[in-house]
Amino acid sequence: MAAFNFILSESARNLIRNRGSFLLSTIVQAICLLLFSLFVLITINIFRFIGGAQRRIEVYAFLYDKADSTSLMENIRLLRGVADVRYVSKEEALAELKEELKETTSLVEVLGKNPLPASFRIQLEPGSRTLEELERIEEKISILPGIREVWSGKEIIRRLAKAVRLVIGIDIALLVIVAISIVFISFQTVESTILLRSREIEIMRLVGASESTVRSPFLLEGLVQGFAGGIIASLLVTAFYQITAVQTQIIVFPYLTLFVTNIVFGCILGLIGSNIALTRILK
Amino acid sequence: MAAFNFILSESARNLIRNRGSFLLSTIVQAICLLLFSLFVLITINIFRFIGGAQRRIEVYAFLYDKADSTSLMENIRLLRGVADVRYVSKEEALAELKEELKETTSLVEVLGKNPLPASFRIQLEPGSRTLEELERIEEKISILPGIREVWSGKEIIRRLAKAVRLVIGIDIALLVIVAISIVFISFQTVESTILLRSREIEIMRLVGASESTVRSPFLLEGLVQGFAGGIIASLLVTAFYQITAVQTQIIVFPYLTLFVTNIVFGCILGLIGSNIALTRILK
Amino acid sequence: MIEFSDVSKIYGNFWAALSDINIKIDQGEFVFVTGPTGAGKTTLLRLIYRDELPTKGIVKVFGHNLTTLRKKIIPELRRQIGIVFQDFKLLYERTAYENLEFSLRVIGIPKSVIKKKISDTMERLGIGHKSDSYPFELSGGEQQKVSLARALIKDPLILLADEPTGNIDPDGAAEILNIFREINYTGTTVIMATHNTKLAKSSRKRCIALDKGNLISDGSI
Amino acid sequence: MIEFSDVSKIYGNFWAALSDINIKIDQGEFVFVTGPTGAGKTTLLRLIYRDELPTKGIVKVFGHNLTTLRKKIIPELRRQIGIVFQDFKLLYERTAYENLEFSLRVIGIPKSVIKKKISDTMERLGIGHKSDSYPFELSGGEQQKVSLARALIKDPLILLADEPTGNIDPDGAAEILNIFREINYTGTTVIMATHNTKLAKSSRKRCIALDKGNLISDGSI
Ligand SMILES: Nc1ncnc2c1ncn2[C@@H]1O[C@H](COP(=O)(O)OP(=O)(O)OP(=O)(O)O)[C@@H](O)[C@H]1O
Ligand SMILES: Nc1ncnc2c1ncn2[C@@H]1O[C@H](COP(=O)(O)OP(=O)(O)OP(=O)(O)O)[C@@H](O)[C@H]1O
Ligand SMILES: [Mg+2]
Ligand SMILES: [Mg+2]
Repeated sequence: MAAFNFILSESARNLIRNRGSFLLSTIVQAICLLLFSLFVLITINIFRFIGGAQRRIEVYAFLYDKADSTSLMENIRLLRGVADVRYVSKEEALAELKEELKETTSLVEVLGKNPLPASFRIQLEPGSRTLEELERIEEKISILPGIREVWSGKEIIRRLAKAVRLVIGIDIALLVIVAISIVFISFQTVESTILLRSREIEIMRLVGASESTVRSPFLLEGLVQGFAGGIIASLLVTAFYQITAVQTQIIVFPYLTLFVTNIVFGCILGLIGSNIALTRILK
Repeated sequence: MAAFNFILSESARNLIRNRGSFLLSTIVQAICLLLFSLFVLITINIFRFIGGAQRRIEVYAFLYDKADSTSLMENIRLLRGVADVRYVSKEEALAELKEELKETTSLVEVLGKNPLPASFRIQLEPGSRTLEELERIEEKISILPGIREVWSGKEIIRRLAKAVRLVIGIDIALLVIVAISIVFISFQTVESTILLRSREIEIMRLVGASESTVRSPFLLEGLVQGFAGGIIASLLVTAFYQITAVQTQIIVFPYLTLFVTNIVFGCILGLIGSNIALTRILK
Repeated sequence: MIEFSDVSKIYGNFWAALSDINIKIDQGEFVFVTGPTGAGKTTLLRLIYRDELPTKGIVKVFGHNLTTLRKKIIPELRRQIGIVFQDFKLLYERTAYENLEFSLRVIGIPKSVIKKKISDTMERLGIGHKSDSYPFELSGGEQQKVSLARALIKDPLILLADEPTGNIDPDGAAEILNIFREINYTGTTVIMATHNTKLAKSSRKRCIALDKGNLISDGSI
Repeated sequence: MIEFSDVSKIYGNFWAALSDINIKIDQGEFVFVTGPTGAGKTTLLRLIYRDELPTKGIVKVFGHNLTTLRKKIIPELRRQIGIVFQDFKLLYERTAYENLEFSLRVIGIPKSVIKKKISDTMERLGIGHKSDSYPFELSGGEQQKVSLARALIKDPLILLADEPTGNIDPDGAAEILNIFREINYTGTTVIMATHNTKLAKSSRKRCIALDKGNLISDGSI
């Protein structure tokens, strides 16, 4: 197409003429994308934390001092949903406590006798880390002879499930808001360019320009803007990565994925926005 | 001025014609102001916390079991910078520890004898809550006979001073950034309105409109935009207030001040931005 | 080549800018369209380059019925038609040269081949020394000549000129009429709308006279 | 009232649009400015309403030297001058009525008193039925008449008309000239630029002829 060069130079002309509002819109788009990236980041890390917490769920079964730990352990191990059972003796329990209370060593040392009970630490199979399963298993164990008390993290499970629902909800809402914002911003910028150039468009058409020649510069403008917004967001994410993840190494940071996603996302939404502007104004 | 009505209707016309970019710019301005408000909020609360922490600074002086607490107390009370001295006996110290370790009551109960020393809790006068003063007083006390050890929150003071400097630095930086952004955005919007209306302006001048009639609608546009941005930011702050402060009641929230500040700030910066645009484009 | 059959154009449901026009213009003809202000001259031309559609009747150009012409074909139609607009329609932010360049590049003609063509056309109309001037730096007549140059430069099959001498002095107008005659000799159909009845008369060409949207005479006068 | 003393206007450092012009126009005169395209007619008018400043020499209007006139006074000067622009300078986004209204309200005349004035002026020019039309809905001549109405409506002390009949047919042009004569009788100074030398001649008024920026004759012809 011989007009390709022409379209490119026209687009450049547009951008230079509108550089102020182009800059403004690009920055806003970048901020939107950055916001989204940060939230994706938070989500990923929350899920990782939740996964870790679920994996660490244990049921504690405390024994009477005289209970027959070996046969009890066998019984528990046979229960459906139980992955592993570990016996913690009275002495081990005390050692654990000492460990936990590090700062008050002197207190622990003056203890005359050991008041702590022996216990089983019961780990569950992945499929059984739900509220209903936990209640079933807890009940089964508590009626066994020699078991003084059963304690499980039911409350934790309940809260985790709630957290997951909340995070997913916020994520979807934010995705929609960010997407709409970016489309709106592209639409807005391209629309005002079209209005500013409406005379030029009229004349182009009158001298015989094809529809694609008329439209391409505007589509390109939306694309470039989305792309620029994506690049800026990606650079900010990179800066953030350098500051946080590299130094602290606590959080998961799928940094390259975010980089690419921002740009692709920006381009697509930019195109959609300018397309809407074109179909709305240029009948 | 007979043209006043005219200026008003022209401004309204401008706003309606540019409603898209007006909306966009207003939202961006609102976000800037909101950001600023939140930071002011954080600052206020950090300062309150720092103030509280400073007020609570105490020097602990631990006594040998046989020390003469009454005369020691007299001596310490006479030191320059000391506001108040409180004697905490061995029994009181144990009671305090019991209180702090709430969850492990059983452990404390089984203690045979009391291993904790008696101590003085020394409060300082406001002017002496600095690093140098603290060191001086600490030294003076530690050479008194019967004092086993002196402990003061030197490190805390050092950190607090650092935090204060940091917060003030960030605050000023943010204030400058937000102010520049808002001025830039107003400038941008008004500039593009002027460009869009340059033909109208030319004609206005040719038919004899005074400079103030030509300029006022644009100044008004900047003002309205700053005002709108301020209002939106204030509403968001209010929403935030309802969610956080009212429910939790932990943080200080000078909510009315922020509300007014946002609006005034928005108006002034909006006017400055449109004024720059006017003097730059309309020679 | 151009055929109006019972064409009426009614703006806004009641204002008849043209009523029941029947005309036929053959390839290579030279036709004046005359009439006072508001007679419908510009409207007639706009129907030919499909800027407006007739409210009633059929307009045929190059054998195409413009009412049913597919939208994608419109640009191709317009590439064959050179138009001098009554209000010039120059791009304000481009120089005279760039205005001509724009109109050629927009239809896909590469930059390399158009330079000479532009300077030739501008010389011919006597505005070669103004090629780097922006429209606001040109006098009314000079702007009109740039608009004229833009229509001529693409060697159109049909030239539509709407009041092309309204801002040009009598001598200049005669020169332009000569240029029109020249390109008419090479086979281009020329249709010129003007209120300057005297000019039209003196040229002894076919003359379509309109008044208030009605065809009141058609033929040489 | 209007006085040019050794006035030259040079655009872009080398293009002399006007060279050493000396003229004096008294209150109540009726003056034509004639000359071919690019002669400097529009430039001459623009110097009078201080749209441009002379490169050399002095232009005096109402006794003010325009070069040293304080910027704040310019609007007051222009309020006394009605201008018909060669390119009309209508606001595209307002109807004919609103265009007139705008030009009055901008100079502080309240809405209530202008309604009758506008419709009277439009009737007088024969465009009363077009008052709700936007410029793009008007024919070239109708637009020119709106521009004319805008200049007349403020009862100016000086009327500057730049090619005010370029888009209007001979009969219409004669009518407009009559209107100019009428307002000239009431004391308004009328200066009309045109390339229509015949029209100027037939009216037996003072005629300032320009060519390539030079004054080649001044007086009735
Ligand atoms: N888009 C439109 N909407 C409504 N009316 C219109 C429109 N375009 C033209 N008209 C009206 O149609 C009539 C004919 O207009 P046209 O422009 O064809 O006249 P013309 O013969 O070219 O006149 P002129 O010599 O003044 O240019 C005029 O009265 C005009 O007001
Ligand atoms: N702003 C400008 N910058 C540079 N040159 C200019 C400018 N304005 C006018 N000119 C040039 O000055 C000369 C006189 O222009 P002017 O508009 O006065 O002519 P005119 O007599 O009104 O012609 P016409 O009858 O075509 O309107 C022209 O050659 C024009 O190109
Ligand atoms: Mg016309
Ligand atoms: Mg002129």
